[in-house]
Amino acid sequence: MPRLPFLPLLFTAALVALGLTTQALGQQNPLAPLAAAPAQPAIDTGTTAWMLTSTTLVLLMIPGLALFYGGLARTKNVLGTMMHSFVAMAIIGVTWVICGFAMCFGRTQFAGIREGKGGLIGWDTDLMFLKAIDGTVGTYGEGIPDLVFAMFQGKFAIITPALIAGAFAERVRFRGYCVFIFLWSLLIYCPLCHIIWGGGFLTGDAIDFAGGTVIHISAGIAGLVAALYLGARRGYPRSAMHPNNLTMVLLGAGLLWVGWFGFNAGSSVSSGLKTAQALTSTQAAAAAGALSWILIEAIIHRKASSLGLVSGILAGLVAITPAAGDVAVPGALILGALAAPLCYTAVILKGKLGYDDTLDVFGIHGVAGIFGAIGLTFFLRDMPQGGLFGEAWLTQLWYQTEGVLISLTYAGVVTFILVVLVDKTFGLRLSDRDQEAGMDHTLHGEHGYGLINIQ
Amino acid sequence: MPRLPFLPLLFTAALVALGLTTQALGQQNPLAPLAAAPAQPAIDTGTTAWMLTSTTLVLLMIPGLALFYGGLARTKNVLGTMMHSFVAMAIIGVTWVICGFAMCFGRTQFAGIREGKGGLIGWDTDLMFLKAIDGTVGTYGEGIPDLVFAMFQGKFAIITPALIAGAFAERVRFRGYCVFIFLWSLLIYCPLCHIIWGGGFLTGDAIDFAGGTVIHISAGIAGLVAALYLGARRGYPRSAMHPNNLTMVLLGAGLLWVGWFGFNAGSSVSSGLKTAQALTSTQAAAAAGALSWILIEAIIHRKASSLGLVSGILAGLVAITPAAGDVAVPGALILGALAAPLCYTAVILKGKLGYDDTLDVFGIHGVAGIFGAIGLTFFLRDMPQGGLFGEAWLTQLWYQTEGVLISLTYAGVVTFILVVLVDKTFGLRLSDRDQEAGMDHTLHGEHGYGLINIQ
Amino acid sequence: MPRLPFLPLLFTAALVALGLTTQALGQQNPLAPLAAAPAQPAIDTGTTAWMLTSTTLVLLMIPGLALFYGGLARTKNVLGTMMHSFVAMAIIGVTWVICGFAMCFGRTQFAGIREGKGGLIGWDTDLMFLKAIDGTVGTYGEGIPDLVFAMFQGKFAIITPALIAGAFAERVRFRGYCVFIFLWSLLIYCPLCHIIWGGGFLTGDAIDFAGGTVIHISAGIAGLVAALYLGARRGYPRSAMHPNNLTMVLLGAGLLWVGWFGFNAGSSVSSGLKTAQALTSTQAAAAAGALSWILIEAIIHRKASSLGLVSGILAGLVAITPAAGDVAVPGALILGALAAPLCYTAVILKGKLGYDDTLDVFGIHGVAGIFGAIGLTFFLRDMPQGGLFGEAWLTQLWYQTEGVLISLTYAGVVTFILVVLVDKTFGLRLSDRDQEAGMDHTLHGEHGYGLINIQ
Amino acid sequence: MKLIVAIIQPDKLDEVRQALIDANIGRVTVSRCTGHGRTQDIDLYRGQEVTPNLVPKVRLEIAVNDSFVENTVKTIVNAAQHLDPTTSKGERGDGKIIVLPIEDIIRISTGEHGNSAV
Amino acid sequence: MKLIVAIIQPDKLDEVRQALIDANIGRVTVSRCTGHGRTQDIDLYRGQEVTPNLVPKVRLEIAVNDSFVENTVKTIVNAAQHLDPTTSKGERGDGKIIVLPIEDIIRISTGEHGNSAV
Amino acid sequence: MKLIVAIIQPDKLDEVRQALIDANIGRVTVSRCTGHGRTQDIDLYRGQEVTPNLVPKVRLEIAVNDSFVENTVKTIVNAAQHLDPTTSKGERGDGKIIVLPIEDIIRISTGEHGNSAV
Ligand SMILES: Nc1ncnc2c1ncn2[C@@H]1O[C@H](COP(=O)(O)OP(=O)(O)O)[C@@H](O)[C@H]1O
Ligand SMILES: Nc1ncnc2c1ncn2[C@@H]1O[C@H](COP(=O)(O)OP(=O)(O)O)[C@@H](O)[C@H]1O
Ligand SMILES: Nc1ncnc2c1ncn2[C@@H]1O[C@H](COP(=O)(O)OP(=O)(O)O)[C@@H](O)[C@H]1O
Repeated sequence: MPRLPFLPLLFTAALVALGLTTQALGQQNPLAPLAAAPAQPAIDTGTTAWMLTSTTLVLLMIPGLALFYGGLARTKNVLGTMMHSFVAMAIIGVTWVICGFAMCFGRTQFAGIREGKGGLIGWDTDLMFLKAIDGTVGTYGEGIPDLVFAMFQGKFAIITPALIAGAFAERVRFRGYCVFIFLWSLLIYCPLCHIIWGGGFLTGDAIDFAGGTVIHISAGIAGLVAALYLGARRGYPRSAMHPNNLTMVLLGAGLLWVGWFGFNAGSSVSSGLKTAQALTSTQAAAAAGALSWILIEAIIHRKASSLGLVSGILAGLVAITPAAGDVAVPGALILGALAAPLCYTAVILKGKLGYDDTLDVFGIHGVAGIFGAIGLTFFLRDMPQGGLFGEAWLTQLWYQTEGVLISLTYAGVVTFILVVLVDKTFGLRLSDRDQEAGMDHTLHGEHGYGLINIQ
Repeated sequence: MPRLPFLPLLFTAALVALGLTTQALGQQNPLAPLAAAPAQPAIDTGTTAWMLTSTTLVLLMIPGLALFYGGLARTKNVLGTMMHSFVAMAIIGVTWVICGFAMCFGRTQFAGIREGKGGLIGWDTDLMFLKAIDGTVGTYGEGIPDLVFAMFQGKFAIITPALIAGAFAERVRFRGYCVFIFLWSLLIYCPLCHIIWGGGFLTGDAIDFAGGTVIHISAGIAGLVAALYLGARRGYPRSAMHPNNLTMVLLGAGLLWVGWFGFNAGSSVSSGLKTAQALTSTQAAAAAGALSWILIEAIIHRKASSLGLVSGILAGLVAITPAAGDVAVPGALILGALAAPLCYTAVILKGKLGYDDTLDVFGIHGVAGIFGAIGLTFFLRDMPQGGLFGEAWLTQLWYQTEGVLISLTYAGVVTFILVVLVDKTFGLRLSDRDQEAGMDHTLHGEHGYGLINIQ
Repeated sequence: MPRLPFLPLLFTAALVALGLTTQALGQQNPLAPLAAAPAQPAIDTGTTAWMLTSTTLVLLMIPGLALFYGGLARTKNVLGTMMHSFVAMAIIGVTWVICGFAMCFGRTQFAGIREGKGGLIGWDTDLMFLKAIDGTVGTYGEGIPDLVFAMFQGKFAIITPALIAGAFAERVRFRGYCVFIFLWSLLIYCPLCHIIWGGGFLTGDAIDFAGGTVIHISAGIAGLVAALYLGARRGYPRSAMHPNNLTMVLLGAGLLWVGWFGFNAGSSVSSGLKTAQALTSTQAAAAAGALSWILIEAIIHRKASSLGLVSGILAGLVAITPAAGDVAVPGALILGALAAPLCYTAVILKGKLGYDDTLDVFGIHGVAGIFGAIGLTFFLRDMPQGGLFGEAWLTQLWYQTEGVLISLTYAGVVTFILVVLVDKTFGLRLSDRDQEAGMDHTLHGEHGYGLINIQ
Repeated sequence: MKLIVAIIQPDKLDEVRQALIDANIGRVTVSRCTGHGRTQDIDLYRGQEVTPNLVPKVRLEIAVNDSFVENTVKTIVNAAQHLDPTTSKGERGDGKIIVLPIEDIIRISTGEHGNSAV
Repeated sequence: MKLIVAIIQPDKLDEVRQALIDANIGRVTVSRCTGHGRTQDIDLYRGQEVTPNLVPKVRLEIAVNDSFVENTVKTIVNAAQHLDPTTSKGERGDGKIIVLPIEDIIRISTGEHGNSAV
Repeated sequence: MKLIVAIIQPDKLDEVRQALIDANIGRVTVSRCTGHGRTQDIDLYRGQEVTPNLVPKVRLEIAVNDSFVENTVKTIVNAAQHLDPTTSKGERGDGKIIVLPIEDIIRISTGEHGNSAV
């Protein structure tokens, strides 16, 4: 720690230097003047208010996810597992403003894979550090400052890699994990996001209201691939591994549900009818999912577990995500109600196949995501010309399937490469001995619950 | 589990079938076209934004309540108790969109009990699945999509039965409980809600800004009745029963306070002056309640307990609920400050009378609710013509009392019938042996805190 | 408890009496009529919605802080520590509406210390009980009811004293603490708030977007002074004192981050560009702070602790608070990234100096606050005429320093007087024996976790 | 003097303590433990049945004078059995009682020791 | 060799450990327990006073060679008493010390056993 | 009959239990404890290294018939050591095993006692 005392000294220096650079850079910012200029579109304070709120709600999902995953881990791994979500806030939080946003919503590159369609990835040097949109309004959503949109989208970019973590929880090294999500976010999330939302070649075709394809399917498959490559936790499945704190899991699920309102309703990038419809179907699907899961458990085991209930909530929420704004209540109820048994089966199958997708990221996010993305076509509020099984409908069905397949293959393949790469270089799998001792102590030098010891 | 593998197969079938039906139903939806039509009233994005936020905040109260109740239960019942709140989200979440809303806010039925007044319950087949309001705006609140109002109200419908659960916590069977709240919501909540808010025969007379009568009084009395019928928990009061986790209780109370802002301020169904006034009085009353409760404890026991503080918060919040938008700061402070000692006395009395209202649902929600509903008349911002004790005032006082009495008797009587019914048919009271073993294990096959065991 | 049974009787009496008085007072309220009058400025529902939301989000920070501090305390003090935050809600919640707001935002008093500048404290008898603004709009922010502004500001007044508590956690008597924060809020917070925001002699000069100077610096120095005066906890630093529940700390940090969006973005008292910019820089700085803290730990200890991560988040958030709306992304990243090592050093130094600022209130809030308040000048979005090191800039730099110094000296000195006073009169330091037994049991008659005992 | 260590099912704790008090054996030390014997206790995890390796139990320690031993043991056995009406026996998992010899007991408050300190 | 089991008040843990270390008895095993003796410890629950049936205690286990027994016991007794100045005695609830005979001790790290392993 | 009390490192619990089962010693009671010996286990607290006074450990209790004692002890020692390849010894902190004499064992479910009840 000798280097510490010097820090303060370095500061003034650093500050001045950095201050000057930033200012310098600021100068040549072409759009900066706009910030002041009244020329630009008027702001709709209402829509802005809701988008700000949504952004906050989605941020709330990160601690929510941390609790959800953390509570399911074993006592010795609770902090390590929660860290997986929190560190995503730190890493992606930084990369997103630096270049992530530019890669997702910048001018589309490599266009022309399909005539008249966009390309594979976005880019705009001016968008680095969100400089170009620092003062602009209405580019990405009517009446809202572009920064709000950037922040809202940023939360999605943060939560997606955090979701993956559940698949290889309790057996991954922290350093490797950090490198992994950093790369994953740039190499997988950004392209997918651009392709489907940001002007890429599927934008406008595949319906993905709030990220079933971009977020849940990609995270699900990534988790599966990583879990398979890393292999099972030490002692799995021989020794039973108990959730260390189910109350935490329930709270986490509650926060996720709450945040999901921002997630789905916010994706309308408005504060009106679509927003209301998205929120309604989200609520309906979540409730239906929960109900149908506990019913299944009640039938099969004559018991309804709390973990089952919240798994049902999640299944419902994931299934409705791509559909939120586009299906009415009945559709939402059905999608939610059917997603639960589907995920239930997936989880049971996992058990039979014997691989260790620790917290069922694929079993829930992957499966429900795929189901939602394709199932939504059956319940569209505005059925394409010709109705169910009409031509237009079939095209739509194909678009959906295409989106799913592309997301599955692209995310699957690249994830595999990444996992191998990171494991060989930085090391991803945690040694058996460290697994025994627990991540909290070996990786973070902490213990989650001081309270269960005397001091 | 043989039936499981077949599930996937059933799906495509199910989807197609259901898809077709929904579409078919969709056709004959008279109002559907409206969805697109520009004819309808303009949306106020600001008000919509706040109502969406309020809806989300009230949803946050469910996990809040789960933590509050769960933390007060014993370790072996923590999950079972939390499930009472969560399963309400699942059950009522579904029934509400199917028929609950229609029963509360549909065209009033059996009108004419009082000349010129509405009836006992609402109904509108078109409102089932919220079909009729899927695309409409401004019917229930100026400038907001009707779905938002439906969702906001839905949260109230969810939390009310969940409140009751506290009264018979730790000794009720899960299955019976589910059936109970399902019926309770349809047979008690919906009529009351319609009578006082939805156009029923008291609508417009009794002041109930955010649900003192509809929600807290009805839940309070229902809890009392159920608790009396089911009898005390095994070992009560002989063996002391400790809250398993007071930190959870505090967090729960915090979330409840936060959510209550949506609950009360949202009830103005606007985003303006009334909203601000409601939020202000809510804040003032909660603080005053908390303060006065710990002062009492300090005087009597020379100690101020954290449970006391949060009980005071709750007392204050409940008392202000019916009054929120209609009393100014001084009134709010007084109502909150007086509610605490009143509830305090009620809890002590319970102890003396020896019945087992486990978490004091009546002692807090019932008592404070009644006090608020009647007490508010003394502090109305817009005093009726003639001021305090004037004629108009006395009429108002009578209206309030009437509302309280109706809610007490109706909810009380019907609850009793329900409890007996459910107990005889599905079984409501948990056997002594299962109580000993704990709800978590016997009913849900889980343990709340894996962490206190070794694995 | 003989006095209890009488309570109910006292009520009707009390109600009538109080009812009459309030009404009487209400009469002579000059502004009350305004409430109805249409003359007043129109309400912007969007801005109002966001300000209501912000108010709610800042309220969420109180339980967040309670969890954060509570989790870091030892098991026997967890409730006592959480109570420090909760009781602030109760006490300041009441005083604020009675007189706090009047003292901060009332007509400025003792003006003329500086020509053309405001005075030291505000006052307006009409503002007591927020009477004068009960129905007014737009006085403090365009298009929003004044009550909303009052409530938003009230939350700041609540959280500031709660922050201090961390400095002398685990060794302070509850009664003394209550008196202390009551006086502190009136004698220190209100004047500072008025001086810098409410029209006092620094208003308009020093940039303090969301309260770096008013809140974090004053709380930080107050904590330091109190900690030094009260001395270390029994056994510190000899026996290691473990956080009782780090999962609680993480959740708390999560809620703080979420709430901080309301805290900073809400401080723009609008729902537009500034709001978006504030939210963006908040997000960026928090992420940067977290990242840089764990990098430092990784370098020095080859481990990254979860407490380190959240400390980094806090450091970043505090540093950006005074700057939120006024610096762009690069500046935010830099401020956050530099705040972490600075606080890190401060914490290490504390260890070396050996004083017991239990939860590093000064080390984090004080240090990061000072750094932010001064550092922001280097990254201003709208550089004063002449740019960095220009004359205008230097003046600004001086204003900032002045604000910091005034806040440090004023808060420091008065706090010292207060602490001595309260300690001598009511008693502030907890006796060694009570420290051994734990605050929860001795002061509150409770135990945080029933679950770790058998019953 | 003997130290009687009894490992019982958590749900029987109240009954056992009551029984002991009735047999005026007031003093006892209780602690959580998890045990492995023949007990079965199945948990659910996302629809799968899981059999934990260790089952929660409660551990009682009672120091008594020799004359009390037999009575204490009998009391515990009776109270701790999940009596199965058919076979008048308890269930598996009902637990064990272990009796250990004590050399001396000291009451901290007074410092006195031996039988009187029990 | 003897196993000294001491049940003390939680708030005395630090003092007792310090005292033991000073009497260079470094090795000890500590665990939570809840006990029932004559202790009174009243809790508040919504304004009512509640007397828990079981009170939190701490349990120390110390294996020592015979020569150390007396000294260890004395150390604990002195450190664990909530001394009441008037009567130079401790309080009720201060706890108990139970001394058990040990047949053998094995140090896992080395496998050595007997006195040297203590 | 003897009561074997073993204090081991938490991370070895699974291995030890497996080893015991393989040596068909199925019945065991486990509980958490924190211990103080020569173990070192450093924590981080806001960038400072902290050495806790007590380290988490796990406590096993196994009642066995005399004939089993030696075998049981050997099994535990082997399984509980963090073997250091160079010196074929375990680490500090690996723990202790204490053997206590038992006077009698009673199986609650049946009431039978003595060796058959172990
Ligand atoms: N020999 C033993 N040594 C240690 N603990 C034991 C032993 N036998 C039983 N136990 C404890 O008693 C609990 C109940 O055991 P149980 O299954 O009733 O024993 P049995 O199978 O002999 O009836 C077990 O979980 C274990 O904790
Ligand atoms: N005979 C006993 N057997 C087991 N534990 C005991 C016994 N006597 C005392 N204890 C333990 O010691 C703790 C303190 O007991 P205490 O009330 O001081 O005993 P006494 O009343 O004999 O002074 C009790 O809570 C209990 O846990
Ligand atoms: N004499 C003893 N009495 C009680 N517990 C002991 C004793 N010796 C060791 N232990 C327990 O065993 C654990 C591991 O001890 P360890 O450091 O391996 O002992 P040693 O230093 O003799 O190898 C300690 O943390 C403590 O809990």
